[in-house]
Amino acid sequence: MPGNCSPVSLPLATRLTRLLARLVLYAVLWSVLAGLDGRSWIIGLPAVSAAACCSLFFAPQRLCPLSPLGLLRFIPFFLNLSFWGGCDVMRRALSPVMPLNPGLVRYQVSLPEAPQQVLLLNCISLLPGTISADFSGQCLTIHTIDRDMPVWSTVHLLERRVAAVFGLRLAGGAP
Amino acid sequence: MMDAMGIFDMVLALALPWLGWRLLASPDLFRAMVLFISLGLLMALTWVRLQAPDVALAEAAIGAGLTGALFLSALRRLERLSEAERRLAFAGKREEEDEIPPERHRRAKPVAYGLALLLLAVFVLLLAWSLAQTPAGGGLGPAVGEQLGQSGVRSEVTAVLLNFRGYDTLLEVMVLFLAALGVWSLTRVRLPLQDEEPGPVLATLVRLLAPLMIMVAGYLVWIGGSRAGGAFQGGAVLAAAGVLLLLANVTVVRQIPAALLRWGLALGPLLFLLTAVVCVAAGGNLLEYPPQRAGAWILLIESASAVSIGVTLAALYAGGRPPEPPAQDRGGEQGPGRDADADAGGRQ
Amino acid sequence: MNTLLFYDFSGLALLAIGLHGLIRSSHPLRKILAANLMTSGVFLIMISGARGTGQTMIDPVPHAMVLTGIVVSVSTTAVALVLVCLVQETTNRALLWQKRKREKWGRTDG
Amino acid sequence: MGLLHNLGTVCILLGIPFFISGTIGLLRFPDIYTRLHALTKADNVGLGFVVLGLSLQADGWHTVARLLLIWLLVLIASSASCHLVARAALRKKIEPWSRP
Repeated sequence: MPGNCSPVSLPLATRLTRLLARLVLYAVLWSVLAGLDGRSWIIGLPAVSAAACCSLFFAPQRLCPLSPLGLLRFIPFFLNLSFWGGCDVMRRALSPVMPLNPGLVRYQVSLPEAPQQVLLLNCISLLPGTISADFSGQCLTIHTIDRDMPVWSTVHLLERRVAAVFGLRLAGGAP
Repeated sequence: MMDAMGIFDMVLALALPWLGWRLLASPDLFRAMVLFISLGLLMALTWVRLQAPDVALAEAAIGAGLTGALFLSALRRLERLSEAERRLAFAGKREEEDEIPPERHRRAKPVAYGLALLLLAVFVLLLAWSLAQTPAGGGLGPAVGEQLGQSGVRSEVTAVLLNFRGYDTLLEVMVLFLAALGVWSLTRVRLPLQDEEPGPVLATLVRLLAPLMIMVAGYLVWIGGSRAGGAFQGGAVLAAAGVLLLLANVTVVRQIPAALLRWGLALGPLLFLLTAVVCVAAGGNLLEYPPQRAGAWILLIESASAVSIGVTLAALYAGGRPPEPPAQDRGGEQGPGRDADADAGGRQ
Repeated sequence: MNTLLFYDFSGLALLAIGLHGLIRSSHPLRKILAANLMTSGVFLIMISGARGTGQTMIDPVPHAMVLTGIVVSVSTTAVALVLVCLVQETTNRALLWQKRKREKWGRTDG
Repeated sequence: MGLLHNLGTVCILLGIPFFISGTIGLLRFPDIYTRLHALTKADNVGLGFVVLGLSLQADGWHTVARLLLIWLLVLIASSASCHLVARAALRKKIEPWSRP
């Protein structure tokens, strides 16, 4: 939950680094939004610092470092899957007989931290044939549009990829 | 010209009243409100077609989004109340016959209907009359275009809002402030607004979006000087961030000191009023900025108003004054009244 | 020129429907919705007039007024909604429930 | 420039069928969950194509970055709201439709 933990207990150096990283990130974002006009920083500077402070305030206490290589490999994987997700829905919606066979599937998530889980949950909703419907404890309820699809193996593959984004290796195996 | 876009215009112009009719005729209030939100979005599309991008932004953010959220939360509150009442009735309390008898209702109908028709006819006549009175080729467009150079901004709408007709906007900010005062003096907000846990997805979404919304609000205020945007749109985005925080049941929101909220509420109106007074004191008219500094003044007022509008709209969504702090004793309770009085006194 | 007239009439129709609903509907929330429809209609007439008057130039004054109007209408709506909730709380009358029961057999304008 | 522009137009036109099929799915599908499928996925791909086409036609990195930001935000918002709607529906005990 955001805000439940205040970042007070972290050492000062870590907090400063995190603040600095956020300042740089939001400054880049501001220059994307407002262009390279120097005068825009009259508003930009307060906005960037407010956004950075707000973001730091809500940041989770434990760090979840990203792995750049994993992220780079995740993007094409995700784009490909979400494209096929769109095509799949288009086929079902336009076909006269509407091949639907929906149902609920449960899946045990082994990702440990909230940001990773949320990334998984959000990506599942864009995959072909699945949306994440509920999540409590480590148990994920998935609504699938076609029960004959290999839901479990797709989600498992996605989970390993998400873990790779955060530089983790999951112990893979059968359910 | 009249081909594709003309047909689009016609469909859009027909869809608006049709949606309005469906909305009022639907027996289910929840459905009516969803239809209202979609009507607001279609209105935003209409503003774009009518070359009013500023209005389109404001309509999409405030007219559709925020008003819809207000309606939905009010409906939820009413339903929760009536649920409690129903339980009470079933528990053995005899319900009283306080319903308006249907006969009286039916008898009142033709009168009301006739009155509506009469009012409508009068209005149509007035409108036709005033449209006929409008001088041909008139409008204030050319006049605004001429004076735009010395307004300090490059966007016509912002120039009208904050320079040429600044007193309108001043009064309007005051209306917003008064609305917040009214709501605050009526009830106290009951947090959390949601009964159930928000869940990790909503929590992460809020964490991600709240800083981005602050950035976008700043961008809208900045871009208001030259293109579509401004204090209202920026303030609406800030308010949306506030609504999101309230919905996600973030604990930080509950810990914001009430004094800070009050200052946020009053910042825009106070600064606006101060500017107006300073302008008069410097020998000009109300809100007649010095021409060289006009741009800076407008930017200052706009940023302050954006913050205030954001806080005000979020407070209106919360629907009451901040809850009592749990740790402190009654000292905090005296505060709001005194401060509000001071603000009201300062305005007169 | 034609398309402008569409929007004029559309705004007028919205206004009429809103007025009708404001008087005829029994539930306060529906009344507030109807009032919002009326303001939308007025805004539509104003903006469509702003485009119509000048052939080349848009009149920005009505745009600014409508912007102001949108904010004023949301604040009045908010106060009205809080008042409705308060009325229900203080009179302890299950407004929604009873009205809904009546609407089931009393509706003729749907 | 001309080639890129035409390529962009093709991409935008490619996006339209996705939007249309998403809307058709919204109207045809039987229950709230399957409708969420239609809305989230098809619209996301459609918007991706439109953003791709507009980026090909854009006149600088600046516009491209802004368009990508828009797409990313819509992606996050739509998938998150899809999850939230489905979650609320499940908690309200709305049974998913299943083929009889």
